[in-house]
Amino acid sequence: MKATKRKRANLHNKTIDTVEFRVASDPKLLKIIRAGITHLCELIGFTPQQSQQTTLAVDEACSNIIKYAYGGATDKPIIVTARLIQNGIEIILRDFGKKAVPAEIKSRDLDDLRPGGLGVHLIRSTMDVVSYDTSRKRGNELRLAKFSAAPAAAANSDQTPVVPASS
Amino acid sequence: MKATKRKRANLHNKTIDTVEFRVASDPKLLKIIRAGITHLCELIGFTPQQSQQTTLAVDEACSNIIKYAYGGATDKPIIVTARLIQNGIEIILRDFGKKAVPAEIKSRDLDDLRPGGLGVHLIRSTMDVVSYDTSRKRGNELRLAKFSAAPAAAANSDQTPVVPASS
Amino acid sequence: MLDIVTRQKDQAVIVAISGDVDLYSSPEVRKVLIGLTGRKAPLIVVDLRAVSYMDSSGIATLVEGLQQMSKYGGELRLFGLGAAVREVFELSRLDKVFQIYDSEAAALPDNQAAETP
Amino acid sequence: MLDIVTRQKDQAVIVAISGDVDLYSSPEVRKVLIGLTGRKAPLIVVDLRAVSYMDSSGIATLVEGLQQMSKYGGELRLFGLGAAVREVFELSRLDKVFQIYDSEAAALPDNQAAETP
Ligand SMILES: Nc1ncnc2c1ncn2[C@@H]1O[C@H](COP(=O)(O)OP(=O)(O)O)[C@@H](O)[C@H]1O
Ligand SMILES: Nc1ncnc2c1ncn2[C@@H]1O[C@H](COP(=O)(O)OP(=O)(O)O)[C@@H](O)[C@H]1O
Repeated sequence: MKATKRKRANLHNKTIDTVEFRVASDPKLLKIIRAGITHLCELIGFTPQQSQQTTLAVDEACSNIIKYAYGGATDKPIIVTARLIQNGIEIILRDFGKKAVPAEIKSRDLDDLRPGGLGVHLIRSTMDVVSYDTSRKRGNELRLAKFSAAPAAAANSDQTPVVPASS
Repeated sequence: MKATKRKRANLHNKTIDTVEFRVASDPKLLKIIRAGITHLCELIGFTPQQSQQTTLAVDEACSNIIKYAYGGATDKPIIVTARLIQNGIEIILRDFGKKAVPAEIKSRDLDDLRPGGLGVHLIRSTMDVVSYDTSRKRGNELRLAKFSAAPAAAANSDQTPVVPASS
Repeated sequence: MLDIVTRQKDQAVIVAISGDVDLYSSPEVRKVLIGLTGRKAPLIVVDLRAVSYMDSSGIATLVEGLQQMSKYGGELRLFGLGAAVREVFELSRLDKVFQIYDSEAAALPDNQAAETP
Repeated sequence: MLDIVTRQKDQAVIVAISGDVDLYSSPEVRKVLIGLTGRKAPLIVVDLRAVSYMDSSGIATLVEGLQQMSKYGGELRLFGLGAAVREVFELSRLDKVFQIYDSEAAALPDNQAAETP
């Protein structure tokens, strides 16, 4: 409760350092989240592979919220908050649906070939931090983070345009 | 105050029908908003031109918030809320910065050629509704809307894949 | 958003997909594959050149197609995987389970025969 | 994000821009144009083929370049405007103020001479 209050005051009065997407739990909106996450990853200098992996993990996590927390309902809130951290990106996914049973959050054995059962595996194999929190009063919170090997490049454009000496 | 409360309750408990972007007033984040708005316009069946015009207007409006409401500060909140309406899209832009002087919100005379002074003109010439509200307790709210000529196509995919009769 | 074009080419049915294959669009891919496996198409070649994004729901759809086809001895082949799509297959350890080719020519049986006369 | 390549071609300097030109990136375009007009480049040809988005800040930057050049009798030409970029010029009623060409060849003076010998 206190955390929520502090956050709102922060939002209206002071500075913000996050990008937040609040969307309905509708599969057709996943592309919006993906586009935003990909752009943020590019801004911090992630390689294309790092960007793709991060985007994949967030998309899989949102898909699972839609499928499991909301049982396929398309009009429930999903809040995706991304923060550019020291050498990477942190992404919090918040839902207000059915609580996950932590022990059940796991993909199938990869050798047991069948459709499905890969999302959690993809999230865990692409992100450096994957932390499910079902202790909130309502719903679930998933924290993901990915770090670049080297500290991420500063988010400023310092491309030096090539200007030849001209007559 | 009441409106805010109602909105929050709505968000956590019930259904949502909007897509909300909460970003810092940093020009490098404009691309995220553009990508999201473009995708929403495509979802409701806007033509490429209608999508581009809507995206342009939202980008110009955000740029003006950064420049005028926040005087160039890059860490202040901008909230862009898009709602898919009956036959188009409605977009609310909210800032918590310096209040605009309504009489001053206008572009230069188009014949008076000089750099700048075109953003408001582009917003007004591309959108069907442009409504600045500076009466909020803090900051400004800009409401934009654009309608498709015909009622927008349902946001469902009903492309019929072409499957030939096969042997 | 997603565009699927299916055409017959000799013994093969080529399914060309354009766009992102995700939780929203993979049911459309599934419909097409189910239609084809339902009438026991002997060879389905999926053209993924224009797919810039695929998630686990797309993979699941292809795994389902593969399993349906193996029941009647049909073959599912893929080609044109971009880096992002290929990686999802690799992360899922399915890059060795699917028959993945570099080009349509390589994926079609006629050309294979031509290459090894 | 934004990529700018500037090269000399006979009398012209060709500035090829790739990416979105908006409030974030237009200062980079401005730097290049200011550099060129500062040393009175007689002909600047801006290649916009790879610009998929331009807003009023990009337009403002080009208007500034145009005005700088007119002071010393230089010429600014544009080519390769996509539909979205062209529309921003039209909405701003600048499509008649700028010299806009369809291709690099058409924008370069040599070829113009060749076309009207
Ligand atoms: N957000 C979530 N909430 C509740 N359960 C989840 C969530 N994400 C994953 N799970 C559980 O983990 C299992 C594996 O998920 P996943 O690997 O994504 O494959 P699939 O969704 O195809 O089953 C799911 O079947 C589900 O039981
Ligand atoms: N969000 C805003 N808040 C306050 N003033 C604004 C806002 N948007 C526009 N204006 C005013 O309208 C004028 C015209 O804006 P615009 O057409 O975008 O061109 P420019 O920003 O280049 O001056 C600005 O100079 C400013 O005075």
